[in-house]
Amino acid sequence: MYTEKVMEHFTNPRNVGEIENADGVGEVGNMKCGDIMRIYIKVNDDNIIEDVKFRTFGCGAAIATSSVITEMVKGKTIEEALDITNKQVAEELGGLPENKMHCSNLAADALHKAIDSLVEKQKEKKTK
Amino acid sequence: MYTEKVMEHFTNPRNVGEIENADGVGEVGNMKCGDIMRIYIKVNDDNIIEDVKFRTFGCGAAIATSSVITEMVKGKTIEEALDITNKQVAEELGGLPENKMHCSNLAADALHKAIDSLVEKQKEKKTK
Amino acid sequence: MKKVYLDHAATTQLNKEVFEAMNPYFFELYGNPSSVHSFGREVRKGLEESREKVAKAIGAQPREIIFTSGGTESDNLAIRGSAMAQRKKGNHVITSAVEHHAVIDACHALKEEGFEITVIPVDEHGMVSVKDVEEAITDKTILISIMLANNEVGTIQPVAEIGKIAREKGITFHTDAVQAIGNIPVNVDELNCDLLALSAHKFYGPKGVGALYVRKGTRLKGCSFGGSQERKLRPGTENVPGVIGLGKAIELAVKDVESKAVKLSRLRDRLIDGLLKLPDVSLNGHRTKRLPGNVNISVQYVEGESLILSLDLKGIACSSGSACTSGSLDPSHVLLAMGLDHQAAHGSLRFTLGVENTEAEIDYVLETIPGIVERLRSMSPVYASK
Amino acid sequence: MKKVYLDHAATTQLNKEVFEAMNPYFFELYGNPSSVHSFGREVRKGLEESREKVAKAIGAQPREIIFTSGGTESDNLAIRGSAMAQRKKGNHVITSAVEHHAVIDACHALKEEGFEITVIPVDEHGMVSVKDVEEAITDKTILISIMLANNEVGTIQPVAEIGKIAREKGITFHTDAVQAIGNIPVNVDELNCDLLALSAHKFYGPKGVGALYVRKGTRLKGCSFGGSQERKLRPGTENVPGVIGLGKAIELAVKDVESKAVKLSRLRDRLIDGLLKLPDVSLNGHRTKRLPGNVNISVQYVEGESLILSLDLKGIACSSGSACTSGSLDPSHVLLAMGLDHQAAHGSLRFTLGVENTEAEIDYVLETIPGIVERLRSMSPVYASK
Ligand SMILES: Cc1ncc(COP(=O)(O)O)c(C=O)c1O
Ligand SMILES: Cc1ncc(COP(=O)(O)O)c(C=O)c1O
Repeated sequence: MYTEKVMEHFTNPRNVGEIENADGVGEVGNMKCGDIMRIYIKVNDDNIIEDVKFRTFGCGAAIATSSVITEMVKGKTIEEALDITNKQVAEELGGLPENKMHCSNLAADALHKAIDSLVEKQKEKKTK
Repeated sequence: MYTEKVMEHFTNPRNVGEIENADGVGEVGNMKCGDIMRIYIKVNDDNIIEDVKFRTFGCGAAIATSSVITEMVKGKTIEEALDITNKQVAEELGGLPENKMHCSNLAADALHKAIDSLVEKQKEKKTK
Repeated sequence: MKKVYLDHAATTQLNKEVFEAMNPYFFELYGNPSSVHSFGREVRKGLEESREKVAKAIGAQPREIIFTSGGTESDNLAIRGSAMAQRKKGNHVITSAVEHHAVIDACHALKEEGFEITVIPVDEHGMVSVKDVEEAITDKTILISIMLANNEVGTIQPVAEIGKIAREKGITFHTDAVQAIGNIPVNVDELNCDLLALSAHKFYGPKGVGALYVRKGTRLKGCSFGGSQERKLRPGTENVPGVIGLGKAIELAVKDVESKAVKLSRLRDRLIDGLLKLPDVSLNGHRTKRLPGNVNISVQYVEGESLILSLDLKGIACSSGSACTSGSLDPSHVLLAMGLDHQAAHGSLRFTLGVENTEAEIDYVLETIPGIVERLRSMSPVYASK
Repeated sequence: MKKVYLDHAATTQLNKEVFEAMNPYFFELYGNPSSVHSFGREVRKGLEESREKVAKAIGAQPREIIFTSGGTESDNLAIRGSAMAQRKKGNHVITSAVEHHAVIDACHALKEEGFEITVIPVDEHGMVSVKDVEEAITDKTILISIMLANNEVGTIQPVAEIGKIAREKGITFHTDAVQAIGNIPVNVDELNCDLLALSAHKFYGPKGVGALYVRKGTRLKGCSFGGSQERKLRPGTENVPGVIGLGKAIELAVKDVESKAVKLSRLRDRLIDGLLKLPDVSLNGHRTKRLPGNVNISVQYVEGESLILSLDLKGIACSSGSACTSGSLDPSHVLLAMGLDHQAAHGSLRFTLGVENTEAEIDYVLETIPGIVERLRSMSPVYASK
């Protein structure tokens, strides 16, 4: 069912937790479908992602995709991070079962939301 | 499928053949259903069946029922012979498979027809 | 690694004795039972002896047993076959909200043919009310289908009472006994049922073979077409070794069923009691009117598949009603029908015990699970924001 | 007593290698392939590997293979499933007069749902004419079903040509290849078919398992209801050992199929030539376009079942199209469709050869049969009055 890499991330997920005073937070999913992912990011002045953490309620795929995306984006600029797609996340894990491609593979969406919230905050700051 | 007794009669059928100048001949069945039985009888002056023979085109059950009925009627009066039913023939053989009860178990009918033809002939003789 | 199989409701290991019974039918006794020659006749004999065994195990006559390819086909044939046979009489079918998909989907498929389906709700324990069924009956009702024991939460339905009402009103009554055989006593006369479905692999028999009990006189139309096997109700060359295995398996399954149930209940209760000591864990299904081997809990704040995977990494096999394991996008319809919210449904875990399970295995589960729940909860945004 | 099995079209003995492949799936690998845990995952892997084997053997993609309980179910699903999926498009189905009952009865059952069936006749060799099929096509035609090789007389139909026409007109084309696999090369692209049925026990695989090939893009509606197995087209817990056996059996069956066919044809022709030396015996089916292992004769003046029983007493297993062995009140519809009269149909004998048969066995049949025919003829009123 799952690739070794999925199981490895599920067993030893990277960057679990929250970032206090995160620069951006994104959440996707809902309890109805059974997957909720929340991603926190912290960026430096060059908008490079310095720290990223996640919390996920969901299946093995949901946890593994959340974990692997935190690895993928650390050290990237937010522009680069925005280029990451759910499909790329699945590929990074060596593929996901077909029926997991939709609900449980939303980590990139959560990341984008986190970045959106960051951009929003930065705009607010500027206009202040 | 078939009882031992059926197989025994199928393997060693009694009284196969014809009786020349038989007193009665009865035939039932047709090629469409795949069973044709012909029974020949010879009676003495007391209307006791002295000899009986058969020829049958048909399955194991058809051959066995033909054979066993010749044994059953030999030495019986025609009245007694007329009392024999297809069901009794089947019972004499220790039973027949359900799907054989109808087409392939017509030996009693053939016998009755043979007796009918005998009675017919006797009537004709009398009226002559 | 230690392996603890606690998913007997999904399927069971083949019993060695059952396999021994099947074995000659792979090689020596390989004829087609429809053949006239000795190769066929010998096999026919075995097939009919197996039919007698199945009949005996549930208090039926051999002629009332139709062999099928499993529980799903038995349920489908019961429902579609009896509805189609009676469509001139009426077009109303009653079933429950907690049936297996093999029943509920077969009922819903009848709608396309002009049938109306009433789905009886259940209470918080997954129990159907006899009164609800009785009140749902109209003069168009031709079929009632209520399962004997639920596959997810193990709730045992008041089938005998429902069957009695159906009998009085002249309505065909089907019960899905797939999960019941071998776990509780099953007798078609005591249950007042006209149709009853069973599946061998749920009671240490082979996969891919089952049977439908059809009470003499019950109107049933075949749903498949071909040769004259199984009185034309289920054509196709018989799965001979499977059928032989079914016969042996059911013979063994009903032997000492009561004492096996006592043993299983004891293990079950040990597991339930231990699990309920965990915080925010609740039992699903009826506390006492449940299958002796069924344990179903909801673990708040975490999702079922990740629980299963984590337990699996420790050698423990169980299942869940979460969407990710249900084969559909929704969590278990059974748990939702019982009034569970989505979180509790997604966080459900089912352990189903078999005769070979031991106390030591149960204790191993109870030792293992707290750490797993804690770890997953620590990752959960729902738990964190509690 | 010497035993000579010449009824391979009815069923075959399980191949030992096939059994070895199945064996682990009875005990060690007993999980339910739908289960998330390791017991289930390991089994799922085997199941999918078997799907690849079946696909490869007929030149298909794994996703195009649906496992079923046998040839009958595969044929039923192909016909009913494709008709129901396309009922908005049209209501006309074309089939032939010599199909297996699993096809012909499934077609006729569609009439109740408003479909019209055209049954293409055959010539005296049991052959369908491509032109007849082409001419029967209307703008309402949604499905054509013509078998690849006939089970009674072994005639091989011009399926590739019929498939080509169907393809050009955008009509779904099904072929029943149950008797063909392992006897002649079968490739779904060369045959231009969209659906193809096969059954494991006809090629040394286990009984009770088969497959339906469904070309990508072919519209098909499931005919059974339940879980999400086989993409919901065929729900129910999989017959796992059976499916594994099917995969192994087809792999072996298609290996060296040409050289096996050469060997079989040689034996077949030896038997045919010997039998035709008997008085009033004729060959049924096509002399050359026939399955390498099929021999079908009519023996005038005697009935088939009594021939079979007599041969059986000498250890020879074969079959007949007589009413007494057909499971119905009529003799073989195939033989009648070929224009045989009732006597010739009732007196038909079919010998179907397998790779394990030897020349010595054929010679034994040829030595044995004259006495039997003579004895039965001597009892026959039809022969006597000749
Ligand atoms: C209650 C119930 N009914 C029907 C079925 C279907 O049985 P099978 O998978 O053997 O087709 C199952 C098992 O999956 C079941 O638990
Ligand atoms: C041509 C053909 N189609 C379909 C079938 C049905 O296959 P099964 O008996 O495996 O269901 C058979 C065998 O009986 C057959 O010979």
